[in-house]
Amino acid sequence: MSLSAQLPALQVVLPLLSAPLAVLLRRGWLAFAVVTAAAWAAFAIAIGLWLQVDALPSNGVISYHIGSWAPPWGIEYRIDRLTSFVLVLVSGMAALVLPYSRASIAREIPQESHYLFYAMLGLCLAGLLGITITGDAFNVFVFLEISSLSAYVLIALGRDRRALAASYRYLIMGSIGATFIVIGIGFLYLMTGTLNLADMAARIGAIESSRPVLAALAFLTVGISLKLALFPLHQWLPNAYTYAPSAVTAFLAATATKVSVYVLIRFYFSVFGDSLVFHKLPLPQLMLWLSLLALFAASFIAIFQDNLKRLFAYSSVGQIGYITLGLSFDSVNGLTASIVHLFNHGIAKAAIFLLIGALVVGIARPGAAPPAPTFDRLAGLARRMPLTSFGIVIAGLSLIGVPGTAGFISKWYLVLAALEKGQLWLVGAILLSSLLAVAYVWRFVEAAYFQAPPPGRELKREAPLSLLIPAWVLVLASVWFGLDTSLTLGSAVEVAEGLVRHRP
Amino acid sequence: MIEHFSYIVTVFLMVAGLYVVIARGNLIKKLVGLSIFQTSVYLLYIAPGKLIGGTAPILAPQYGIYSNPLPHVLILTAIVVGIATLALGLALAVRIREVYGTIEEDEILALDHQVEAAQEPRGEQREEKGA
Amino acid sequence: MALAVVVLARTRNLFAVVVLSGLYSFLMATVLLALDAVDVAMTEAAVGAGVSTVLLLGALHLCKSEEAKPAHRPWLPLALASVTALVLIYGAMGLPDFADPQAPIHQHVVPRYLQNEVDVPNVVTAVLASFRGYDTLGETTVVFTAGAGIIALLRRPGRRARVEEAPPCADLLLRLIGKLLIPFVLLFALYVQFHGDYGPGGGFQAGVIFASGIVFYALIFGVENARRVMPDRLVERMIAAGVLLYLGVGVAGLLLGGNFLDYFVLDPDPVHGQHRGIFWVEVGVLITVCGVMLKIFYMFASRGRGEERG
Amino acid sequence: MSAETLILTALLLPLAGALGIALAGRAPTLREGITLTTAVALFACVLQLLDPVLAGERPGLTLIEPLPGLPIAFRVEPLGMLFALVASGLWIVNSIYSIGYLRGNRERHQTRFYVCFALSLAATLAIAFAANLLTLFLFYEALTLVTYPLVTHSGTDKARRAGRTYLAILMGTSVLFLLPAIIYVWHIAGTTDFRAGGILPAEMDQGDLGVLLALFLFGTAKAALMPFHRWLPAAMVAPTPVSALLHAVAVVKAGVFTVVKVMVYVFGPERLAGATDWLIALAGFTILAASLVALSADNLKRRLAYSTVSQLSYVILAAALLAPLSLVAAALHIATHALGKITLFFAAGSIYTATHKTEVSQLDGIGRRMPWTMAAFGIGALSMIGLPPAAGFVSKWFLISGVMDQGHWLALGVILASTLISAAYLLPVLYRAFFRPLSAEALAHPHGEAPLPIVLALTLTAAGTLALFLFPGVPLELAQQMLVTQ
Repeated sequence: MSLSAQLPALQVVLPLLSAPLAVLLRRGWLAFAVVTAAAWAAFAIAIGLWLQVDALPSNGVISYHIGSWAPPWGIEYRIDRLTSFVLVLVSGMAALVLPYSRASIAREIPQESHYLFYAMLGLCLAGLLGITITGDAFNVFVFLEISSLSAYVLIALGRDRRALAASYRYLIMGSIGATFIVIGIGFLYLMTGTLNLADMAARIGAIESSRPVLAALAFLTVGISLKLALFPLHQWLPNAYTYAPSAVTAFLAATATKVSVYVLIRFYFSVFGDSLVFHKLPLPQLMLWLSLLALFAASFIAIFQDNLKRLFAYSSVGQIGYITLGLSFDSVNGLTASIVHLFNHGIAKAAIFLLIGALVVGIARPGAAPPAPTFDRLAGLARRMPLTSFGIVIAGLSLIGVPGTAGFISKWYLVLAALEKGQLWLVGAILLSSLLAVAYVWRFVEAAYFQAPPPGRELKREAPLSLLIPAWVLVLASVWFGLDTSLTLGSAVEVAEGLVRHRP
Repeated sequence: MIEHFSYIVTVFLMVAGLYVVIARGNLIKKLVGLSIFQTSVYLLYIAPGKLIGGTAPILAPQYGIYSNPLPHVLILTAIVVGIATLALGLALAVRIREVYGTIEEDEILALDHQVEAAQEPRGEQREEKGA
Repeated sequence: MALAVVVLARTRNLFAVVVLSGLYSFLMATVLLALDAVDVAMTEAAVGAGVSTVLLLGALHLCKSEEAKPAHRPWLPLALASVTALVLIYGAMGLPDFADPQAPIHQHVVPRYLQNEVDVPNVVTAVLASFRGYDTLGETTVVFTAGAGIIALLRRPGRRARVEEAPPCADLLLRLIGKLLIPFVLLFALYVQFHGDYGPGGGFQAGVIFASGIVFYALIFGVENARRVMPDRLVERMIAAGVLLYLGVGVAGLLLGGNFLDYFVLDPDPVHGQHRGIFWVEVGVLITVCGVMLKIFYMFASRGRGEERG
Repeated sequence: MSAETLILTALLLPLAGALGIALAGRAPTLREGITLTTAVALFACVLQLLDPVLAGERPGLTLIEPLPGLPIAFRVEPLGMLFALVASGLWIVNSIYSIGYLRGNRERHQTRFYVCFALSLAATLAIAFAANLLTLFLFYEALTLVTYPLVTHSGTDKARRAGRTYLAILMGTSVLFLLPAIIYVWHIAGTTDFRAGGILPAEMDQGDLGVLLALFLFGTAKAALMPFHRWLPAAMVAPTPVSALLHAVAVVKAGVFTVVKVMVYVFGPERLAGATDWLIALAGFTILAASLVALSADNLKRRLAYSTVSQLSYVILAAALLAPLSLVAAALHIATHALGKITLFFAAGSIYTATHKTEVSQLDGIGRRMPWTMAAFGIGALSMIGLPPAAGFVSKWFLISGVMDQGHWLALGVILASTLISAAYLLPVLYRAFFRPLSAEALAHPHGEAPLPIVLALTLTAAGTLALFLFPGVPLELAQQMLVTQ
C-alpha cells in the first residue's frame, strides 16, 4: 500500500477523526490543534489529489473502492478535475478559517464550548468533503446530513438569540431539502437499481418510462436548490449568516452553498446527461428567471440593510444567482463562468465575512462581547481599522466584478455566454445587476471612509493579526485570481468542456 | 392503479407531513410533521423491495426468494439520520423556548421585530445626519 | 395510519400530537414488517415509537403543550404540498409495479449481496456493515454530531453545582420490578447486538435498547443514581469513542495494506476478517448510540429541573 | 535601461511613490518630497522612451494573461507617448501646486490625497501604454476608483453626493456599455489588441458597427460626451489640484484618448467612413450646449468644467471627422487643452487660496492684487479660445484644416460659434479682474498673491502654453506618426 493511493480516503477520514478526538480531549486548545492539523492535512491531501488528477490524461478519474468492494456494490470515491477543484476550495477555506477562529470565537462562544465548536467545524468540513468526493448517491445524502447538522449547531452557537431561531429555520428548510433529495435519489434508484452515480448515468439512458426520472429530477432540483439558497428558497440564509459566529459565517458562505452547487452540477451534467435536463423540462428557463430574480431582488434588498453582515448575506443570495445563471446557459462558457464564480465568490465572500469578524472585535468595547456591525457603528472606521476596511473594499470590488479582481473573470465569461446565445438583453441584465453590487459595497465605503468617526473613537485599534492574516490571504487571493487565472480558469474550462462534450 | 396503491399511500403521508411542516407555526409540531414527512419516504424505498412469496433477507437453506435488502440498509440509515435531526431540532426548540419564552413561530418573529424596531431609530438618525 | 396523520394535523394539543405520532410510527413499523423489512421495522419501533416519543415528551415537558391558533391562512402551504403531491404521483405512476421481480432494483446489484460472500446470514447486516459500511460510518457520525451538538446547545455555562435530588420514585414494587427487569433489558440489548449476524438486530438497535435500560433505571432510582453508574463524563467519552472505534477499524484496514474499511485484510482468512470487522464496527455503533441517547436524556432531565427551579 | 524596463519602471514608480507616501504619512515634508521626487523621476523615465518611439520603435511588455488570449500588456505608440508625456510632465508642476494649495488651505487627510494622486498617475500611464482593450479597461476602472477618494476628499455631504454621481456615471456607463462592447469585440474578432487599421472583421454589418461605436462612446463617459457629462461638474467639489490635473488632464484625457484610440486602432478610420455622422452632430451639440452652460455659470470652477466638457468634444469631433489632418488635431488638442486648462484651474485655485472666492462676480479688480495669477489666466483663456500666441491655436488650426478637407460645413459652423462663445465666457473674467474697481467688501479684506508654490506652478504652465505654440514639434511629430500604418 502506498500513501498516495490512499489519499482519497484520508481526505475525508482525517477531519472525521479529528472531531471525536476533539471531544475526547475536551481542552479548547488541544481540540483546536487537532482540528487545525486535520484541516491542514486535508488541504495538503487535496493538493496532492489535484496533482494526481493533473498527471492523468485529460478527463481522467481516480476511483477508490471503500472496503475494497468494487462499485456498484460498494461505495466508490471518484475524483475528477471538478471534484478536486472543489476539494481544494473547501479544504483550503477550512485551513484558513481555523487559525482565524481561535481569536474570533474567544468572545463569541463560552470557553467551555470551544472544543465542541472545533469538533463541529471538523465534522462540517468532513461532511462537505465527503459530499464532494463520493461517487455514490446515498452517500451524498449521509454526508450532506453530517455537514448540515454540524452547520445547524455552529449557527446556533451565535451569541444573539436570533441565531437559535435562524438555526431552527435552517434545520427545517434544510431537512425538507435533504428529504427531497432522498426522494429524488429513491426514484432514481428504483428505476436503475443502482446507487453509484457513474453506473446510474450509464443505465439511465436505457429507461423506457422517463416519468419517474423526470420526477427525480424535479425533486433533486428543488432539494438542492433549498440547500444552495436559490431565490426564493433562500429564506434560511440571511439570518443564519447574520447571527452565526463570524468564522462560521465565513466558512459556510465559502463552502456550503458552493458544495451544493457542485452536487447540482454533478446530477445535471454527469448523471442526467444532456438528454433530460435541458430538453424535456423547461428547467433552464425556470432557472434563468429565478437567477435573474435573485440577482436583482436579493441585491436590491441588500442595499437597504442596516447590518453589514446581513447586507453581505443578501449579497450572497444574489451572487449565487450568477452561478445558477451560468448553469442555465447550458454551454461551455456558461458552465465555465459558474465554476469560476463558485471559486471566486467563495474566496471574496469568505474574506469579507472574516474581515467583518475582525471588525466586530475591533469595535467592541474592551472585555465586552462584540456588537452587531450596524452602519451607525462603522462611521469613520477606516481611521481606526485601516487594514480591515481596506480589505473589505478590495473583496467588495471583486463582488462587483471590477477588472483586476477575480469577480471580473466570472463576469466576463457570463457575458460571453450570454452573447453566444444572442441574448443581448441578458448581457444588459447581468451588467446592470453588478451595479447594484456597487451600490451596497459603496454604502460601506462611504461610512468607513467619508464619515466622521463618533467622538472618542478616533484611536487606531486594528484587529489582532491572527484575524487579519487569514482574511488578507483571501483578499490577496481574490486579486491574484483576477490576474493569474491559469489555475481557476484553466481547470474550469477543462471541466466545462468535459461535461458538455456530448452535445452535438 | 391498484398496483400502485403503496405509492399512493406514500404520497399521501408525505404530503400531509410536508403540509404540517410548512403550515404550522408551532416549532414542535413542525418537527413532528418533519418526522412524518421523512418516515413516509421509508415506504417509498421499502415497498418496491418486497417480492411476493419472498421472505426477510436472512439467508436460510429453506428459502429461495428474499426481499431486497438494499433498501432496508438505506432506510436504517435514514431513520437514524431522521432521529438525529429530530433530537437536534428539539434541543433548539427547548433553547428557543428558554430565550424567547415561546415556541410559536409568529410570536418569535414578532419579538425579533420588536428588537429590530428598538434598534432602528438610532441607526436612522445617524443615516439622516449622514445623508 | 393515514387517519392518524389527518387527526394529527388538526389537533392542537401537543401531547395528543406526540402520542398520535408514536402510534403512527408503530403502525409504520407493522407495515414495514409486512414488507419483510424486519430490521427496519425493529428500528422504527424502537426509534419512531420509542425514542422520538420520549424525546418529544421531554421537550414538551420543557415547553408548553398547547399550540396556538394558526395566525395565517394555510393556502400557500397547501398549494406547495399539492404541487409536491402531483409531481410525486406523476413520477410514481411510471415506477415498476409493486412486487415486480423484473424491476431493476431486483435485477441489478442486489443479486451479489444475496450470494453471501461474507458468510453473514442476515444480508442486511452484511450490506450495512461491510458493503456499505461507509454509509453506516456516516450514520454513526450523524448521531455523534447530533449528540455533541445537543451538548453544545443545552450545556449550562458555568453551573456545575449538584442539584438536590428529588426523591426517587418510592414505590417498592416498582423498584423490585425494575431491579428484576433491568438486567434482562441490558442482556437483551447484548443479544440484539451480537445476534445481528443471524437475525434482525445490530449495533444501533442494541444501543437504543441498552440506553433505554439505563433510562429506565434512572426513572426508578433517580437520575443522580444513574449518573453514579454512568457518569456524565463517561457518557460523553462514549459518544466519541464509538465513532473512533469505527474509524479505527477503517484505519486498521488502511494500515494492514487494504483500502479504508477493508475488512478482508484484518485476518489471514478473508471471510474471518469480514466477521471481525463487522463485529467491531457494530460495537462502535453501539457505544456511540448508547452514549448519545443517555446524554440527551441527562441533558433534558437536568434542564427540566433547572427550569422548574427558575 | 531597455525600453521594456523603462515601461515597467514608469508603471511602478508612482506605485512605489504611493507606498512611500503612505509610510511617510506622519512627516509632511518627507511626504511632499517623495511626491516631487517620484514625479520628476517619472517624467525623466517617460522622456527616455520618447526617442525610441520617435525613431519608430514600439516597445512592448506583457505582464500576465488573466484570460486565455487576452493578456495584460503594454505597448508604447505615439498617441500614448504624447498622453504619457503630458500627464507625467504636468504632475511635477501639479505637485508643486498641491503643496502650496493643501498647506494654504489646511486640508485634512493629506496623506490619502497624495497616495491617491500617485495611484491615479499610475493608472493614467497604464492607460496611455495599454496594448489592448482589456488592459485599457482594467486601468480605466482603476482610475475611476482611485480618483473617487479625491472627489469625496472633504467628506462633506455635498462631496459624498458628488462622489456618488461621479461613481455612478463613470462606473455605470463603463460597465453597461464599454464592457459589453469590449466583450463583443473579443467575441467577433478574437482579439482586443490595438492594431493600426483596426481589428474588426471585414464582413461586419454596418448597423452593428454603428451600435458598437455608440457603445464605446457612451461607455467612455470620461470623455464627457453628453448626456453623460454630469460627473465632471460634480467632481469640482474636489480640491483644485484634483480638478486641475485629473479633471482637466488625466481623467478626461483618458476618456478622449480611449475614444481616439478605439476609433483609430480598433475600428480603423477606413471602416468607420460614413458611420460617424451622428457622432459629429452629437459632439457638435455637446460643444455648443456646454459652452452655453459655461456662459451662464457664475462659479468659476463650474464655468471651467463646462468649458472642459465642450473642449473634450472638440477632440471627439476631430476624431469623428476621420480626416488625417483632423486626427492629428485630435491628438494635438489633447496636449494643448491640457496645458491651457490646467493653467486656468491653477488660477482659480490660486484665487480661492488667497481670497476664498469662488464666483466670477466676486472677482472685480482682483488682477491688480494678483497680477501673476490673472496674467496666467489670460494666457490660458487665449489658448482655450484658440488665439495666438497660445498653444490652443495650433490644434484649432489643424482642426479647421481637417474640416475644410472634408468640407464639413456644419462642423465648421460649430467650431466658429463655440470659439465666440468661449471668448464670451472667458474674456469677461479678465475684464472684471483688470478693469473693474475692487468692491467695498474686497477693500475691507486686503490680500496679496497666493503662496509661492502656487504662483510658481501656474507661471510654469502658462509659460508652457506659450512655448507649445512656438515649438509644437514633438507633439506634432507624435500625432503624425500615429497615422502611419506599420
